[in-house]
Amino acid sequence: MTFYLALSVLLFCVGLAGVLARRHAIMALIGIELMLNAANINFIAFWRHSSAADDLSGMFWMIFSVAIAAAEAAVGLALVILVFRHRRSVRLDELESLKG
Amino acid sequence: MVARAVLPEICTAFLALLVLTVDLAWLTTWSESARKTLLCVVCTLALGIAWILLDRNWEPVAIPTLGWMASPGVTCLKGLIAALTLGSLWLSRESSFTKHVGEYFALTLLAAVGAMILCSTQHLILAFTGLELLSLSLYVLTAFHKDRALSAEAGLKYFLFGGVSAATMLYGFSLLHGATGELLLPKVAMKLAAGPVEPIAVMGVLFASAGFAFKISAAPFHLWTPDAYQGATPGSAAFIASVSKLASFALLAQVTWVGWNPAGVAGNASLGSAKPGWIAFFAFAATASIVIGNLAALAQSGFRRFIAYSGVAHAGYMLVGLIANTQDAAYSVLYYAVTYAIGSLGLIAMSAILENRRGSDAISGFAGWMRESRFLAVCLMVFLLSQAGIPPLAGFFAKFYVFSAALKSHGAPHGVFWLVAASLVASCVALYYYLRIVRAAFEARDLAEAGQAPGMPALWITRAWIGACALLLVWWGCFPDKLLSLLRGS
Amino acid sequence: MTGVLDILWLIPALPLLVSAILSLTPARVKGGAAPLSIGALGLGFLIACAALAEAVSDPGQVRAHNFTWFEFGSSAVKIGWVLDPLSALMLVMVTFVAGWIFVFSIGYMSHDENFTRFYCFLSLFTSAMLGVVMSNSLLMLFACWEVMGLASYLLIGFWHHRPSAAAAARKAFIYTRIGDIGFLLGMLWLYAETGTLLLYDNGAGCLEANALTQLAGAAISTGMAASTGIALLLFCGAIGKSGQIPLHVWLPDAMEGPTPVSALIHAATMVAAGVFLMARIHPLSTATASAKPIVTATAPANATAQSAQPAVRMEAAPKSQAHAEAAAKPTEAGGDSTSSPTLTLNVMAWVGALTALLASLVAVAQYDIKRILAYSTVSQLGFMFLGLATGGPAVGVFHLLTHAFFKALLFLGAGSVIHGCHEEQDIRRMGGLWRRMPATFGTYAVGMMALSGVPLLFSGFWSKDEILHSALAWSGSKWPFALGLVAAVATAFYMTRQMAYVFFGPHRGHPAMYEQGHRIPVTQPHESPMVMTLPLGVLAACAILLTVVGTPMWPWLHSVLSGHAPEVRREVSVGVLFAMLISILAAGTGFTAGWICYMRRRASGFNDGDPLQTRIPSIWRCLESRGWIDELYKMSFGIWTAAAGRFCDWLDRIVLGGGVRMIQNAALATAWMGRLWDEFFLNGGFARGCEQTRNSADRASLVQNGQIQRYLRILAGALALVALWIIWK
Amino acid sequence: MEGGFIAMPTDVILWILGGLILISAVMSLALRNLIHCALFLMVCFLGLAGLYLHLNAVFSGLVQALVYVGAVGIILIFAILLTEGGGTETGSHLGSQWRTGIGLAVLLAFALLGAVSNSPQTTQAARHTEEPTVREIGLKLMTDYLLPLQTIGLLLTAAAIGAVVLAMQEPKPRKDETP
Repeated sequence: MTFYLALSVLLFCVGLAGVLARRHAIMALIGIELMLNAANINFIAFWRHSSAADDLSGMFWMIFSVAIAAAEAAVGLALVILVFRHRRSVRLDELESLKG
Repeated sequence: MVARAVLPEICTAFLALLVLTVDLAWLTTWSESARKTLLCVVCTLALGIAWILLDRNWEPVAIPTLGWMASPGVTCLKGLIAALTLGSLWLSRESSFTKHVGEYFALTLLAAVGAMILCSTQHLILAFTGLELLSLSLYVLTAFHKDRALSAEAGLKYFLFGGVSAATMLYGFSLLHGATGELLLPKVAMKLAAGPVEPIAVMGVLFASAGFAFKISAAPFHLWTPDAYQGATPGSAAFIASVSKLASFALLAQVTWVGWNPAGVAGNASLGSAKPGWIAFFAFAATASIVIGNLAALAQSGFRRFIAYSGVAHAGYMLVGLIANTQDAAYSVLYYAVTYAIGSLGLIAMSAILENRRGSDAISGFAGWMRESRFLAVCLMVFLLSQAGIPPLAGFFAKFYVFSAALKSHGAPHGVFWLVAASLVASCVALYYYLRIVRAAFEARDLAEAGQAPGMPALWITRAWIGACALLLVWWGCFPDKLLSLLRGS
Repeated sequence: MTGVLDILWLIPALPLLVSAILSLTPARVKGGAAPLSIGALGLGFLIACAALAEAVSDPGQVRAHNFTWFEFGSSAVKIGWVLDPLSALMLVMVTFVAGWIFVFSIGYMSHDENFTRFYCFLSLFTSAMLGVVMSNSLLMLFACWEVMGLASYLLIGFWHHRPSAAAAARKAFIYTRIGDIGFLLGMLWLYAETGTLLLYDNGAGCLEANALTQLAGAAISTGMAASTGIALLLFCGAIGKSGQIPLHVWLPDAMEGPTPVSALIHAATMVAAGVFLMARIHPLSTATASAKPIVTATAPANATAQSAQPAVRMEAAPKSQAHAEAAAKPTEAGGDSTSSPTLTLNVMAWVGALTALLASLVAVAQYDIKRILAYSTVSQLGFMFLGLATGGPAVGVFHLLTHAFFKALLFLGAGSVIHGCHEEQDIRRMGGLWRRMPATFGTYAVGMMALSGVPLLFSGFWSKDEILHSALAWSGSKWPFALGLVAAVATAFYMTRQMAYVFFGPHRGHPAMYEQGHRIPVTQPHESPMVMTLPLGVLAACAILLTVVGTPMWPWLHSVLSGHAPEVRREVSVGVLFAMLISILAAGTGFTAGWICYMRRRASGFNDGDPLQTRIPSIWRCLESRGWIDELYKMSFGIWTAAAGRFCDWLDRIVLGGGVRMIQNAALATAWMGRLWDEFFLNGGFARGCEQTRNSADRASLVQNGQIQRYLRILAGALALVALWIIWK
Repeated sequence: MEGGFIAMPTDVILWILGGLILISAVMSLALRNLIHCALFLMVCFLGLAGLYLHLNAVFSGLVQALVYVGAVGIILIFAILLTEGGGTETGSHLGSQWRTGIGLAVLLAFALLGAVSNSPQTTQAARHTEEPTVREIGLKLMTDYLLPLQTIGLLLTAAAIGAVVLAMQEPKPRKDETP
């Protein structure tokens, strides 16, 4: 069990590090996807180790989160493309018209 | 019975699809404003008729397996959400920004469905999907002004911040799920109270709280707020500021009061040191919000960003009520959220008029407002003073309820006392910046010098919404229990 | 029987209605404003008189009319109004004095283009004050209190084209808000402890025996009883509103408004509200754990304790048992008794005495006719608090009432002088006016003698004498009495000085008036019209007539305020006579000194130095700059800000990295907060404040640099820090 | 499977899968070429799918493979092609304060690992070895999870509308307000 949890922790933090360190918007998106996947590992692991026999809640969490992740990816990429049309670049550190 | 409990959501969702179909099928050749007007009328009529036909005298319905809970009070809250949604839809007529009117309306209404779901769910998966429905629609709505680079930038920033927060929140839920194995808030509370709280449960609660802090824009998770408000069109900004905040607070109140209450299960108040760490976290967030929100609001020269920062401060005040964690406090936070949402809708409508009139949303543009439209100036004053918490207005009672509920709680009297004291001191600072705008509006300004004719180019319908909001704030200020009994459903 | 009680709400409602009507009236229509406002107040006055008659008929009874305003949680928040001698007297006084001020304004403001708006604000202001006076719930009281603050903001800044007026208005608003935080906290605390904000509610109110015992018993962590804490917090509100040290600086600036407004603020309303509040909650400030306080509707007063000791007349309605015991002692002073006053009373007495002294000294060195009166108000308010603390509500409120009349009189007189001298406010430019403005001179003289306490004939003498007496007999300390005594001397002195400058000696008009070699000024001072002198006359008469209700022979007011029937006393104790002698001596000293300094050696020209200035220049300078209080605030907060700034620089240099940057920003925010306070405490330079705020906020909002990844770093940093803290706690 | 900071699973396949997931995740974020990143991400997703299959969650594994590898991965590659063209970033591919970012992530990892290693729950043995049938899952979806399912439907609708509206090339592009 600890193995899965540790794995998910590491995956979550790798994703977070990617979001924080990479300049490219799509890479940030990839990071977010990894973070969501980290949660999924937990859900499946907890489902497998759950005490109630007919408890499928972990499974359903995972299914719904996958759907949400897909929707998020679609919207996020559309936004990235939109920004790219305006600026011809999707470097995150160049997005600073809004501040103060 | 079940149908009645989810009727508002079903109506709104169907309306969204209907509007989309109608627009795409028949209206594509019309002008943008005509389409907006027609769709606004359709939405208003549909929601209005639904509201009139709705039976409001029934016993509360709880469907435990679905984690659904509805009552006349909750339905009233949803009615308020519908009304605020309509307000922001009508407000979208103030500016021209898109050719995809049907999509805009459909997305706004779908977001409203998400917001309504948040009001009555006690199911963690449903709560998360509802939150995401709301958030995803909002990201798109923020970026909807496709010709504006600022709008796209705001949308992307909002999305990235929200995406990270959502992932954090989901991770928190996964840990919480692992520690408790439950999906329904009451059962989660029971599990949390049953034994010593495990570290992963604490972490889960903490991560989920961070996600909530993003939704309610509490510092230091507030950083998206000013950018999103500034970049979005007035209608979207109004929706974010009013509906999204209101629904998020409704959910958060539910979660903290029902799900994470350390003493939630009768007879087991002895959790002591093992209580989940969200109280400490929210105390931290509340303090930070109050300080940062008020200070930054003081420094703003743009009205939209000003609204955003003052909203951060208000989130801090509301968190003080949540920390108290009593039933009364939960209701008082709802009350606060409602008055805040109404005030924000009004203020953003003002900012829309300001931008149309002066070309920018600089606060200095309010000079001479009084001369140009007495009605708008007085309404502006009502909104600002209500947000500032001056007694005869609803905003004062919101603060009064929240703070007195906080002081009455017996969880951590001293800590809460200091928090309340700090809030009051901060609200004194806040008063200063609110008054600054009021004074600007009432100052004389030479119109000829500014090269502008008297009269304010605001649609009468916008004026009507503004007037209605101001009237509500005054009315609920004079009779505060009206709103409270509405929310309680009595 | 309950007839008057049922229509009592009309008293504030009428002016409110008038104000609403006037706010909708276009500015062109000037005709109806004054008659309407005055009519509403007149009607209110009649009702108040009826209410007074009823209250006096059975002074021990507190009649309250409560109703539920709204439900909150399990408990309902009720509001209502109360009719007891205190509120009835205040109602009569406020409607009467404000009514005459309204009349006076007809003349004074006749040329102003915003005449209607002025009456609109005045009515709103008065209505709020009336609401404060009669409300039976702290919540309602607070609401009216805030409305009054808002109205005063509008009125002080009425001539908003003057920068100084706008600054003064903001200063007044902010300073009183500082006090109000205390008020609000105290109120919330009280609500949390007792669950009610009603003052009197058939035994369930928070000023009645049950709640008081509970409050006095409940101790908080510092060892203070809850009642003490609450009373002190409420006192903060009173300090702000009534301009006591250290929040007094707004009051002298508040005279930037039109003179009738000053009269209203300084006499009948606003500042009186603070004193009134403390009188209202007096049971709370005397509540001690051992002694059960005796002021309720159910137990009509402590008549036994009082009648057992007829000789101690001036002990004036001891409301706590501590005082009742003190009074019951045969040693007539009652001072060195066994029980000492509560902490609240101590604080109140010291604050009051210090304010009285400091403000009266500062008043000696001012040249602006209204500013002198303003400082005099601060000083007299100090006297009132001293009286409240040492002698109970009756003593303080008596002075409040008499002061309302003669201070209104003085301000209106000053207004008349200013009007007559063509908006001249500097007393060095006046002089010799007694011949040109006889009516103003006569009434002003009455007011002046009442204020400085000329014996026997003037109301001010009796009320002040009573305060001095009770301070002398106070069991706490003798120092407040000494301070008060010096203040009384100074009062007589500065009033003599003012009279000498304004009304005697040659006229020293402004140089601009002597145009092209004319020997006499082009424009002469002139007497004001009838509509302005009539109110002066009426108020002057009242300042004298009010004497009859408060002499030791027939202390009607005390008896009524302390809840029992008035009766005539035949014997007057030695202590009373002694105190009277002392206060006569004090006034006499002041007059004589003033006479020597100013009357014998009259100033003949504008540039003649003040006699005191030539003799003791160093002290004079201190007083002239108002004790350097404003500068003191500036200095102390400035130093703090600079230190915080240096600390931030240091942080900036040695600490790098995103997570810790938060701390730096917090520190910056602190520094900036300090600067903000600095600006608030400064001389009202708010325009400059905004500028500085903007600059420092640029530093403070470094966080929001538009970089989404910085936002995310802050998010992650906060999360990581809290997570680490929770795990390894 | 008890005790220790990270308990040692006896199963070698688990170690291999875990290693694969982590390494490909790191690679997908560390590489300069965006297309390579996306490909590694798909490897990571596949590894996760394998992990789920290994845990007897066949349905989840299939969902993971279909949705993530099939849908999300493909969209990502499209987006990369649409925005960057070639795929390789010019200039630094790391933000200016990337060290701080990674440091914060490491800090958070420490906190979480601390929590995870102290959790008593983590020593429970596996109970679920039976795989739920698709029919079971479908029934549950239509009863207990009806409302979330509906919501997801709306969510996907909203996302589809939003993505189409935002990404659609307008017929007549007007001039930018802020060039």
